[in-house]
Formats: sequence, C-alpha cells, structure tokens
Amino acid sequence: MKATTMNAVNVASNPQLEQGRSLWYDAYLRIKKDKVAVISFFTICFYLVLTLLSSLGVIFDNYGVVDNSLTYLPPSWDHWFGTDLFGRDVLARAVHGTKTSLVVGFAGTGIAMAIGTVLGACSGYFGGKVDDLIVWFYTTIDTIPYILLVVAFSFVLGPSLLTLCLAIGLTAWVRHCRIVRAEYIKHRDLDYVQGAAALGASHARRIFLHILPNVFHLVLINFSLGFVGAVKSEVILSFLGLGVEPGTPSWGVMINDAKQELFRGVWWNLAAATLFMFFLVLAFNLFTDALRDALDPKLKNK
Amino acid sequence: MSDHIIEVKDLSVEFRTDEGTVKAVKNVSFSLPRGKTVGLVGESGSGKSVSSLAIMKLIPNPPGEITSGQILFDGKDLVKASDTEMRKVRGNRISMIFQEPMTSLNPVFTVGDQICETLMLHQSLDKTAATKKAIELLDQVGIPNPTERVKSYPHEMSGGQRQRVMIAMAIACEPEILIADEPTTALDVTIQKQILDLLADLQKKYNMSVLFITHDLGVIADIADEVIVMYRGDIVETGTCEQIFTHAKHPYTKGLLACRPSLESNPERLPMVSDFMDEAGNEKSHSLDLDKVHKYVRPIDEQKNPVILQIKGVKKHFPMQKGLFGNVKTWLKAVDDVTLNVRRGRTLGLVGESGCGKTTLGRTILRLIEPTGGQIIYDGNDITTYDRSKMRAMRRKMQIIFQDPYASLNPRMTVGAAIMEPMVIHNLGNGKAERIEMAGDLMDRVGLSRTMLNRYPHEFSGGQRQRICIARALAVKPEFIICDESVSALDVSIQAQILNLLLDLQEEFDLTYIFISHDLAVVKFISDEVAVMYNGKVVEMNDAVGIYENPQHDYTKKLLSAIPKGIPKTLMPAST
Amino acid sequence: MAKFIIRRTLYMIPILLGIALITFLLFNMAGGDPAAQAAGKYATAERIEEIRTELGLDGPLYVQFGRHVQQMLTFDFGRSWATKQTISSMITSGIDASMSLTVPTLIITQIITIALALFIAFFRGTLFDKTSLIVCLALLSFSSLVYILYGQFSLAFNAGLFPISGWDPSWVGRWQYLILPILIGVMLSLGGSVLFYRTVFIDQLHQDYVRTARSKGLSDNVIMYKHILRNALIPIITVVVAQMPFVIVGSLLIEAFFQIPGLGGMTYQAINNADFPVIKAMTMIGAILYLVFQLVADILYAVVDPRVQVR
Amino acid sequence: MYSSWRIFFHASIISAICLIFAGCTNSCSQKVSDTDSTLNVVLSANVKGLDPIYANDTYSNAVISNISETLLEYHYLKRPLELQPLLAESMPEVSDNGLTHTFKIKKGVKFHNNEAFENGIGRELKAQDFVYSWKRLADPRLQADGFWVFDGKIKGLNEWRDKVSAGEADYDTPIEGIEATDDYTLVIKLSKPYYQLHYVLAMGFTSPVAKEVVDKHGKEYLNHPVGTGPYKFANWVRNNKIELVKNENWHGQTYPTEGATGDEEAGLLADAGKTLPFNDKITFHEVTEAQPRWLNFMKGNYEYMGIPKDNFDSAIAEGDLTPEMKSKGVQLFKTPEPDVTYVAFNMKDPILGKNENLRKAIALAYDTKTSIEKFYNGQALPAQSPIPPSIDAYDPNFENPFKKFDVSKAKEFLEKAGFPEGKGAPVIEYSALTSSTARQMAEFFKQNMAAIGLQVKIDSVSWPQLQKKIKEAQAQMWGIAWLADYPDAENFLQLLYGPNKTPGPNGANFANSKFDELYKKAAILPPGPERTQLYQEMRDIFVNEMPWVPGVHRLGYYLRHGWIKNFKMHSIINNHFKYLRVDAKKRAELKAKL
Repeated sequence: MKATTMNAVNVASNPQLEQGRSLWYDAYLRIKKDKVAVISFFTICFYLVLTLLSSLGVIFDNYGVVDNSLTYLPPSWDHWFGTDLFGRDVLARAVHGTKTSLVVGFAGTGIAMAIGTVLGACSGYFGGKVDDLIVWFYTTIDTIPYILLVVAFSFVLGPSLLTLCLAIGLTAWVRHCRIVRAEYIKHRDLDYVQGAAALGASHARRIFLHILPNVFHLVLINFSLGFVGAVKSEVILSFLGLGVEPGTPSWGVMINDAKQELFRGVWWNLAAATLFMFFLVLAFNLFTDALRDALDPKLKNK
Repeated sequence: MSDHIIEVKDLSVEFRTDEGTVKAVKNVSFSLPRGKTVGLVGESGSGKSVSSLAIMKLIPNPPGEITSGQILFDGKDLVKASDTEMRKVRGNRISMIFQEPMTSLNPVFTVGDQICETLMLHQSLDKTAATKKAIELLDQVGIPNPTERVKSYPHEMSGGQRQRVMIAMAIACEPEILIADEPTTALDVTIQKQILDLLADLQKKYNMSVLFITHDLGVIADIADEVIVMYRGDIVETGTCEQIFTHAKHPYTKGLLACRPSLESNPERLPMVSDFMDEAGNEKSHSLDLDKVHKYVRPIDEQKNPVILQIKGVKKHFPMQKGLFGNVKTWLKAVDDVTLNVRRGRTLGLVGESGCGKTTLGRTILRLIEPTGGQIIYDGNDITTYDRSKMRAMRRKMQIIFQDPYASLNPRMTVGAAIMEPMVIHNLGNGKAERIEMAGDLMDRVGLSRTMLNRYPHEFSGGQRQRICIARALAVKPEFIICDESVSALDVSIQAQILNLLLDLQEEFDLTYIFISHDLAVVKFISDEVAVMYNGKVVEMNDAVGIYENPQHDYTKKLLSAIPKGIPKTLMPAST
Repeated sequence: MAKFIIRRTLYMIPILLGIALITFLLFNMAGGDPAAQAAGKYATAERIEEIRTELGLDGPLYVQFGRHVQQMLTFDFGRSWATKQTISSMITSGIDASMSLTVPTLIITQIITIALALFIAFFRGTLFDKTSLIVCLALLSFSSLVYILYGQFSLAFNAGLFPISGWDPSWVGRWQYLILPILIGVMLSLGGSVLFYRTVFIDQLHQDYVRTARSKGLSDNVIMYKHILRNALIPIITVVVAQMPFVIVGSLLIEAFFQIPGLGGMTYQAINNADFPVIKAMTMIGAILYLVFQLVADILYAVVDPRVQVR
Repeated sequence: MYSSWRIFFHASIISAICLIFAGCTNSCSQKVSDTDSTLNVVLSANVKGLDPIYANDTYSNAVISNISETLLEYHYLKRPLELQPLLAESMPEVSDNGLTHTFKIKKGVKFHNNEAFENGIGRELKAQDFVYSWKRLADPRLQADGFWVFDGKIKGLNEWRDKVSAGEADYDTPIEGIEATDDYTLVIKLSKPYYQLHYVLAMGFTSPVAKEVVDKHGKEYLNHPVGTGPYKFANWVRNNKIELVKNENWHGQTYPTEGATGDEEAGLLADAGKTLPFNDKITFHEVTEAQPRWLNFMKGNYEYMGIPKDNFDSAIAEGDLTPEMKSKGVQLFKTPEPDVTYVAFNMKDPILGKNENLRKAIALAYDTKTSIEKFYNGQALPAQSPIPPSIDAYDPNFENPFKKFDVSKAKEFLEKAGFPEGKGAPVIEYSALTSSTARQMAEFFKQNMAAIGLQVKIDSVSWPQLQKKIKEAQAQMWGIAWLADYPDAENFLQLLYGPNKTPGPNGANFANSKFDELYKKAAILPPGPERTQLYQEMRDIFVNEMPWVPGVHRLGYYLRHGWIKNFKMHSIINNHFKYLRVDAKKRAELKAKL
C-alpha cells in the first residue's frame, strides 16, 4: 500500500515526478518485516471484527438470554466457557465485553491524547507564563493519587460507560502532555523551525504544520500505551463499583464477579475474561513496541 | 622486526543496514612505520574512521563486521585475536582519541578517576600511585595546576582541555601506536594548533607511531610524515607528505588539493573535484589554469552597491545568573555594541571563533532573537521595533541559510512543499501549478533535477540539501541573505560547489550576503569585506585581501598564524 | 543548597493550593450529604439539621474552604463520618502496615529488575532479548486483580504455602502474612520496570563514553556495572521516586484482599462508604508526599550527577 | 559477559530461597495447639467503634455486647423471643397503666478494672450510672445514633436535650423521667405508653457506661470501652482484629436449663447449669472481602461464619451443603429471621405514586420463587406483607393476592394502568447497590419487568448515595431490606407510618390516614390479640395500596465447624458469645484434616 503523506505534492499535471518515500513509508516497511508486529496487528483487527459482528448481532447474539436452569454450568461443548449465574453463555459475554473495553480504550485514550497534545504543544512551544500555568495545572492533577481522582469523577458523574471514559481520559493525559511538552521544547529551537520563522510562518503554522508531524509518532506510541492502561483501569474501577451500567457485558465486571465464584470452583468466568483481555492487551503491548522501534529509529536497540 | 609496527592486509568491513549490506572498507592494505605520523585523509563516507576502528576491533558488532583481511601487530593477527587478548592490547599498546571531546568522557566520573582506570587496569598500580601518575600526565599534556584539576569533572573543563585529558588517558601506558580520529575537527583553530603541537611533542618523546585521521588537508600538511588518501572505501594514493602536496598522481587527490580555498590564492571560482575526475573515477583532462588568481578586491561602486543595511550599536545580552527572586545578577554579553554597514551586491564576511557572537548577531539582524539594544536599519527603515505583520513583509527581503543541512529541512515535508511554503506564506504566484513550475525552475537553478520535488529530505546528501535550502531562500526573491556557517558541515569538495553556486547567484540576482564562518580561508575567498569578531565585539574590519596582508588587531594576527598553511613541514621556509 | 530548598518549597505552595482547591471542589460536589448519612435509619429533619451544624457544613462555601485548608496544614482532618475515629489516628496506625508491605516490594523489585535489565541489555538484538521482551509484556497483560485473586486462591488456599490473609502487629510475626502479598506486588511491577530499565541501559550503550571506555581496554562487565549503571541511576531515581507516594499510600487491592490494615485498605473502605473526610485526607497526603519526594529526587540528582549543580 | 550472568543468577536465587523459606516456616508452624480455647469469630465489615451509643450496625454490636451489658436480655434458647433480667434484679414493676417502670438493679455487679477508677479497681454498678449513661445518649453534642429509642418517649428528656444544646443544662440537671431513687432502684416515667420500652432496654444503646472512664477518654471512649460484661477489651488492630479476654470478676450467669422444643435433641442443653462464659478469649476478625473470608473458614481459621444478608454469596450448592463440605464436618444452621426484603416505590413519584395498577402489575410480574433459588439457595420464605415470621402479628397462611407470580394477570393490570403490553410506559429507574449480588438482583428484576414489556433502567449507586436519594425522595424504585430491632410488628409498620416520611424511615412516603389512625391506636396497646387485630387491619390496607413489592423473609444462614457447641443464632440476640463453647481438642483434630 503506497502511504499517501499529508502534504505530498502529487500533481497529476507533470506525472514524471517520482514518488518519494516518506518516513512513514519507511516505518511501514520496517513494521511489515517484524513478524511479531504483524501477528499482533492482525489480532487487534480480529478483535475489531469480533466487536463489529457481535454488536450487529451477527454472532453470539445469545449473550443476553437468561435461562435460570443452566446456572453455573462448567465448560462443555455447547458452552465452551460454561455459563454464569444467570445461565448466560460466558463466551458470548466475553465477546461482547470486547466492545466495552474497546470503547473505554479508544474513547478514554482519545480524550487523553487530545488534551495532552494540545496542552503539551502550547506549553512546550510558547514557554514563559503559558508554560508555567500548564505545568502547574498538570503537576497538581498528577500529584493527586490516580484512583482517588477517578473515584471523585465517578461520584460526581455517576457510574456509566461515558463517566468511565471521561474519568480515564481526564486523568491519563498528564503523562502524554509531559512527553509532548519536552519534545516541543526540543524541536522549537531546531533550524527547520527557525527557518520557517525566518520565512514568516505564523506560530500556528509552526506548531501544527512543522513540529506536530515530527512529534506525531509519539502520539501513536502513547496512544497504544494509554489504551492498555485504560482497559486495565476498567477492571479496577469495576472492582470499586464504578464500572459500566449493570447489564452491559464487560470483562471488568466478569473478573469482579469471580471474587465470589472462584472459591466455589466456578473458574470459567474468570478464565474467559482474563484470556480475552490478555490477548488484546498483549497484542497492543507488542504492537506499541514494534511501533516505537519503527517510528523512533534512534531508540532501535540494535 | 620490520620497520612497520603494524601492517593491515586486504582489510574489508561490511555493515548490514535496512537496504542490504554496505561495504565501507574494500580490501584496504597499508602499514604504519615505527615512530612516524601517518595522515589518513578522505571525505566523509570514505571509510577512514571505520578502518581505524577495525584496528582496535571497536566496530559495533550487530550491524558491522570485518569480513576479510589481516591486521598484523607484533606478529599476531588482531582480527583473529580473542576478546581477552584484544583487551590487553587496547589502551595499553594501541590507544585512541576521538572527535567529540564533549561526549567522549564519562560525565559522572572525575577526570582523574578515568585516567587512573587505565593505569590500574594495565599497569596494576594502586590508587595513590595511579593518581600521582595521572597528575604527571595532566601536567605533560599542559593542563594548568593538575593537582587541582585531577578532581574536577569533565563538564567543568573547556573542549580543548577535555581533548588534552583524552590524550593524557591515551598515552598513560606509553602505547606503541596512537590512533587519532579527527581529534581537532570540533575545536577552534587557535586551540587546534596547540593540540597539534602537543601531539607532535608527545610523539617524539615516546617515539609513538601516530595514525592521524582527518578530512582537513591543511592539518595533514602540518603534522603528517606520510599520507594515505581514501575515497569511497578504497586507498587511491599513498606517499610521503611532500610527494602528495607537490605532485599528486591520482585525479581525486589533485581535485581535493585544488578545491581547498587557501589564504594565498584568491581565484575567481574554486576548482572542483569534478573538474579533475568524472563519476567513474578516471582522469579528465582539465583546462584549469591554476594561475587565474587575482589579488584585487572588487571596487565599491556607489550606485551599484549603496549601503542597504546599517547596524548601529546592536547589543544582545543573555541573563546568566538569576537571584532568588529572578533579578539578574550577571549577563553574558553575546553581542556587545556592534556597528556595521553592508552594501548591496557585496558580501560581508563575519569571522571569529565559537562563542564570539557571530551567529547571535546574524539571528538578531533577522530578529529571530530580539536585540537588547541598538538599531537595525534595512533599506532606510528601522526594523528593530517593527511588529509582527510589518516584520512579515520585511521577511520577504531578508533570508537565512543554516549550518546543519540535516536539521534545516522539515523531515516530514517533501522538498517541493518546503520550497513552495514561502510562496504560499507570501502568496506569490497564483495557483498550485504555477508554484510548482517556479519550484522546478529554482531546483534547476541550484543544480538539482526538477523531477525530485516529491522526494523527502532524508533521500538527499548534505550538499544537495544545502542547495534545496538555497532554493527555498530564493523562492521569495530576497535581496539579502545571511549564510550562517552554511558550508562548515560539508566536505571540502562539496564546499567548493556551494561557494561557487553562491557567487553565481550573487551575480545573477544582485544579492547581498553576510557570510558567517570560523574558517578564515573560506571567508577570505567569498567575501569582499571581512569583519573579525571577538567576545561580542568587531575588533577589526577591512577588505578581504587587506585583512590577510596587514592584520592590525593582535587577535587577528593570532587567528591568522593558527591556521594551518597546507605546506608540508619539509618545504616550509625555516623562518616562520 | 539551602537556597535551592527554599525556592523549591516556595514553588510547592501554588501546587498545594491547587490540590486543596481541586479536592475541595471535587469532593464537596461529589460529597453527598454527610448529615443524611450520619443520621442513620431513624433520621428526622431536626437530627439532620443538628448534625449539619455539628459537622460545620452549614457555613458559606469559602468558610468551609478555609477550614479545609486549615485541616490540610495542621494534618488534623477531623473525624471520619463512618467510623467516628480521628483520621490522623487512623493514618498513623495504617502507615506502618502499608510500608511494611510496599517497601520490601519496592526493594526486591528494584534488585531483580536492575539485574534482569542489565542481563537482557547484554543480549540486545538476539532471540533471547526478543523472547524476554515478549515475556515481560505478557506479565503486563494480566490485570492486577487476576494476579491477586488467582494468587490467593491457588498459592494460599490450594497449595497452603502461605496464610490466606491476616495480620500480626508484632514486627516478628507480621512477615509470615506479608510473604504472598509481597510476591504478588513484585510480580505486578516486574514487567513494566524491566522494560523501562532495558531501554535506559540500551540508550547508555550508544553513548560516546562507552566507546572511549572500550578503547581503554575495559571489559564489558566493568563498562556495564561501573560506567553505564552509574549514568543510568538518574532515570532509575526518577522512576523509584515516582513510586514512593504509592509506597506510603499502599496498594489498595492487595491490602483489601489480604486483610492488611494499611492506608490502601482504609482508602478502599472510605470509597465504599463514601467517607469523604478520609478520602480527602488520603488525597492530601498522597499529594504532599509526591511533592516531598520530588524535592528528594532533585537533591539526589545533584548527588548522583555532578553536572546538575544545586544553585 | 559471564559475570553479569552470574550476578543475575545469584540475585534471583537468593530472593527465591528466602521467599520459599519464609513460606514453609509459616505453614509448618501452623500446628494447632489443642489447649487454647480462643473463639475465632469473623465479621464481614470493619467495626466502626466500641462506644455503645454509636453501635447502630450488627458488627459493632457483636463486639460491644460482650463488653457492656443491658438491663434486660433475650433468653438464649426460647422461641419466640422472651425477655429476662440481666443487670436488673427482676423484671420491672409497671404501674399507672404502663407509664412508670421501676427497676431493681442487681447488687455486686462490678465494672471492669480500669485506671480511671481509684486504685484501678472496677467500682460497683449503681442506678446513677444508668441516669448518666442515658443523659449521654441524649446529649445533642454527641449525636448518638441510638437516641431514637428514647426520643420523645421519656418525660423531660427532650426538654433536657434542647436545654443542653442551648447551654442551659448539663449532666447534673435532673430529668423527671429517669430517676435513681436509691443506689439500686431506677424509676422510668414515660410521656406516653411505649410498650416497646422493654425491648429497647435490651439494646446495646442503653447499656450503662462509667462516668470516670468517659471523662478520662472523652471522644476517644470508642477505643477504650469499659463495661460490666463477661469479656474485657484487650486490644484492637484497626481494620484487622479485636481481642477480648475473659472478665474474672463478672457477676456471673449459668447456661439456661430449658429451651424451645427440639433444643434438647439438638444437644443445646448439654451444658445446662454450667457457669458462663466458656471461652477464655474471643478474637473478632474483620474481613471485608468474600474470598479471604471463605478460604479462611474452609481452612478452619474461624469457628463459624454467618452469610451476610446484604451481599448474599449464594456460595452453597442448591439447598444444602455440598458433599465435600459435609466430609469436612461443616454443619449448616438455619433460623428464620425477623426481616423482610422489598422493592419500595416512591409514592411521591408522579408515575408510580398515582398509578396503583402499575404497582400491582410490577408486583405480579416479579418471580419471587426463582429469585429465592438464585439468590438465597432456595432457603427463604416469600414475603406476603411487611410483617415477618416469629413476630406476634404474623399469620403464616395469609396470601397476598398480588404476590402470586402471574405474567398474564400482570399484563392485565398493566393494561388497566394505561400501558397495554407496556406501550407508552416510561422507563422506570431502579436504584441498586454496586455490590456484585445487588447488581445481579437488579438485573433479574429488570429481566422480569421486560417480560411484561416494562422498561427498567438500573441506576447503580453506593450505599451512602442510595440513602441520600431515598432521604431526598429522588429515587423512583429501589431494592432494600429491614431487619427488626425488636420482635414487635410495630418496628416494621412504622416504615409505612405517614409522619415518618423522608428523611425518616418511611422511605416510600406512604401516607394513608386510615393506616396512620390504626398505627396510633396500636402504639398505646400492650401486646395482645386486640393489638394483633389492628396490625392485621393495617396489613390489609398495605395489600390494597401495595406501596412495596414485598420480597422475601430471609433465613439466617450460618456455616459452622464440628467443634463449636451450643450454637443457636438469632439476629436480634447479639450477646450469644458467652454461651458458645469451643472443643479445643476436637478442633485440633479436624483442622489438621482441612
């Protein structure tokens, strides 16, 4: 696939302009060569397809079917992961749980990335008063223990999927903001930015058109790190009773219910949720690592 | 014992990269005579550093690998030597110093500790004896009050002093061979001279054989007994220093010698390696008339070159020490009350060592840095106090070209987009197609093919990138360009091409330049008037020839005497 | 040095004010009505009014905020709504339990991770390096709750290797109860730190001074343990200091499941009972510890890295 | 290369060794001594404090009832519950139609030794101690949880309380209603007939405390309790465990000689007549998480374990113990509990409050039988009305017509309510706690309502938030339970008494003038057939209006090991520890096998 870059000058009028190989294309070639990265990428796609199909009701639409006679059936051929307290198929619940985790992961981290990048860029680029204010703000947020901040959010907004995403998003942006700020401080004095200034480019142009593309690879890396953090936080928050609305299938809730089931021998609810979550989180972890090597050559550990 | 202390036979080194294996050194053979200094010269990518690292078997092993050849030292082949054997040789019998003094020493250990480490390792001295020896060594390499400085940390010393520490560390165990990989490239020319003299004395004192690697032929002439010239991984010529400098055989050597601007000659255009050798590497009959040398400086013609830029008493002070509540105690006077005039169509050279404020002055003129005092008057209007929008209009007329070709282009933007950006900002040319046309012309004008507009900066060499920067600067049809060390980062042969290009452009577009550099030879070649800066002040200003022939200020004299003449020792008249 | 400390403490004041503001806003808004809750099953309107005056919740907002800041400075956080105990006594009794869990966990994790990271950094680029990377990432991919639940069930109950839960305040007796929680605590933080330290060591390997050290004939081990480790101390200190507040506040989950009467467990109870004075107190303490340890880190930097002068 | 491998190897070996070594030392050291007769009791929540006036939860009461004693107590074995004197010499004489109660205090009862008393010896309990303690219960500055027992019932007490908060009175000002005529007689005068007084005098709130000790510790008294009970406070590792030791100079009691039918056969009279208490030490373990609680019990670290009602663990296989449990000698103890779970409607709510048919439809659509199987292991009684079994007004064969699970009838009423097949019915919000079980029950309720086309949105809240919502009449519908404070139907019917509306206990804000009439009349009648008739009339009004969907009357559910004797639990009796006996030798044998 030919990576079309953001500002390539591919003009039909004079076709004899050869197509250049952007850094993104180089990175893409490097990732293609890394077997582990390819496998983890396809695992992630598999999860996305799974969510799509399950939310459209194409597969496992029996996740809501309650059959009180089938409570706590051990894994068998017709129920691969057995059934839960309400006799619902655990495998179906786990599959639908993917949707909750993906939503929490993408939405939660998306909010964090947006806030972190914008604030990081402004404080790193402008420095002075703006920098002090933003640094004060994120240091204050960062000093408050993470769990207590999320708890406070959830109490204010009431536990729901939206609150979960907001709570995670509004607390996870600090780490990213710090990294972006450091990068902007480094890049703002480089010659290509000074050159753009000499050409008369405005601040906005320098921030978004010049420095941001050169920092964007960090946004990608932090995004997948944040995703992993968000999925794992959902489990802890469900433990504290601040998870998704009751009835929504979620891995966090399944793991938490195991608190009362493990000692009476009902291990399959815990096993299903843990297994599904393990492969998704592992895939994201591996993909992040491959991404970091491909996009940030100097970190390459050769 | 043959008179050669070390013989390298048929050595080749390969590197595995993303795009397949690269042969950095191709079956190279040479030998080091005992007690002599051998100069290994070549441009970047010629494989000179890799061969020296191969001798010490310091090639980073995952990507690089010695694929063939022998290195015979004291009867043993080092290529086959085991790791433990090599460790006994390194630092003890063969030692090495590197180019970057700033990062070559471990920042968290004192200088003394790092020297003692070698002594205690190879000569099994105990701590006190090793420290005593370290103090002696520091004294030998000319570090003032060594007993004090043995306890200080690398960051508390200047670049020159750190290089002296590196030398002390290298000669601690009186090695038989000292390999110096571009030891003075990163230093100022006055300090470079001291280091070269120091190396020469030490070489005589310990009768070491020195392998001196550099790209600067002037330095080779000063220090080397024999010379080896490398080009793209091959040795193209070897010979005594005198042979190479007076009648070189290989066209590449000839080209290299010719294209180096020297203080004596003042040619119209610098000869280029391509005049002597075509791509394939065989000789071209050149019609170069070396004597096209003119000593005069272009006369000032009041109509054609009026004064368009006046700098009156410009100051730029950086706060150094902040008190408890932010009140500044001491200032660094980077630019201290500089007054200059620049005439249209002519080039003012600004020369001085690092830290003399020349770059800060350049950036202050363009108001990339806000001046703390004085006036900048361009074409009659005082732009010191212009606000952003007024300044934007002025920016069309004034442009800048930076030193580091790799950092001055946005890696994520195609070359075409980079050149067209100024057009977009100042909305020159209507419509995209016309702008591409203009960009294409600019690419041709700077000697690059217009079909490469869609390519990215990392796909070009250093020289090509600098050409793209020039094209970008020309996009707004400026009247005045500041070249801030624009050629310092390039190889000598590429330097010549860029300098010639700048001169051609000046003629064609009647451009005015301020050319900032630390290399007096280059400044003398390209500029009409030259100003010498020292500690933020302009100590002397004269036309290019005058500065060289009768320097007034003793700093200028000191600067001139420190520059390597490029004439082999044996031919130097005894007087100087 | 003194000037540096004064300047840093001055810098802390706006942060502390920020914390006070945010905790006050969040927890008072989220607070729920303490009077209604304290009045219990048989509440009547007057009882609630009486409690409101008793707890001082009837004053205007800025008065309450004043008292909130005053509480913060004097460390007297009043009494918990749920248990009516004085919060400062709850904290002092909880600290030593939390620390005896988290301090050994931190020390053991650091020893193992540094040794492991150095070892892996050695074999960088080889197959061993790749597999150890995947193993570390796999360790990270399990939720901490799964480690605790399954760890307690299999190791403590089925295998009977460790006591299931419990506590003995005597300094000798408590260790038998702490073995399994510490083991799980180490497992939780092992994956992440090994990866981070491995990157730090590999970064140092690319520095110029390593090439100089090799050219002096030093063996790889000396380079690794003397030169690289010393330079790697700075990022290591940053990570360790960043974890210190958690060392004091204790691990919430482990203490809840292993019945360790530490600050973490106390916070968990406070969250369940929406006992906001305790949550506010814990937030305040966590925040102040974070700032104190930041200062300690800066001083440590100056000790470890001579380039950093403490001006 | 080699040596760094060595260093890593050593580091991991050392840490592995010391972990395993410590691990095995503790497991081998678990040999169980067969002489120590400590009673290990597990509580499923943290004890708040040990001050009687704040003891409003079962866990704090369990500990406090061993330290301080009350005037009266329930007979351990007799069912239905019967009061008997404890600190009182004999049952009180009641005069001028129930308004004056005179108690004779038992002589020779001593407080525990404490340095607050002169030369550390516990002084004798006097009638004046009761006067002081009950003033302390009413002191507005202390905001006692238990003040409701006397609020508005004792002559002059409320006036005294208002004067104290106005600063015009203190502990010396006498109160007309509570008077110690001499050291051993205590006279209580009521402002209006209050037959629940005797039950209330058996509650922990009213136990006497020594003035000297309270003055010494002030607000910290809750950490240094001193009483006259069989056990003394030893130490407390906060949020972990509380240890009580036997009180040597306790005024003494003997094990009851007769009990209810069936006690003889159950071996509950084996220790009849023996002096109490049997165990030297009690250790209360505060374990909030279900998993460690269960695992420790199955290892025999606790003698018995009550399954908490609010988050019922449904941990046992259908109906009875799993064979595996039985093989370990674990026995099951079930006892009917005077409680009721119910789904309350907020009568002020525009939709539910006005629409009686809708409430009845919801009641009919709720499948109580399945909920009992799922959440109570088939071990609960479907509740027909607020009045639970083992209470005088309970009629076992009363059938609440709207409690029979009948989907078609429910749809009928839904249609009558104006929402045929649920069309047009707004989404009703059901508030439920965040614990796993409460959430599962809410999901079950939602599924039941969906069956008849009613949309239910579950709003999961924490306990304090739920209380706040109920007290501010914000909640539409919520699941909750009520456990009797004393064995009298009044304790349940007061939940529907008009004037008790929010923020009082009548969360549903049920207001029916006829019902309130009957309630006031019954309040001044002594227990007897006449009062039972009034209670049943109130029950019929309840059935007609259905402000609640009555859920179940839960069974007290206890699992106990073979080595705990005299085990008979009742949720209202909480000073039962003095009757329990641990057979240490048998414990050593059985525990080794677990």
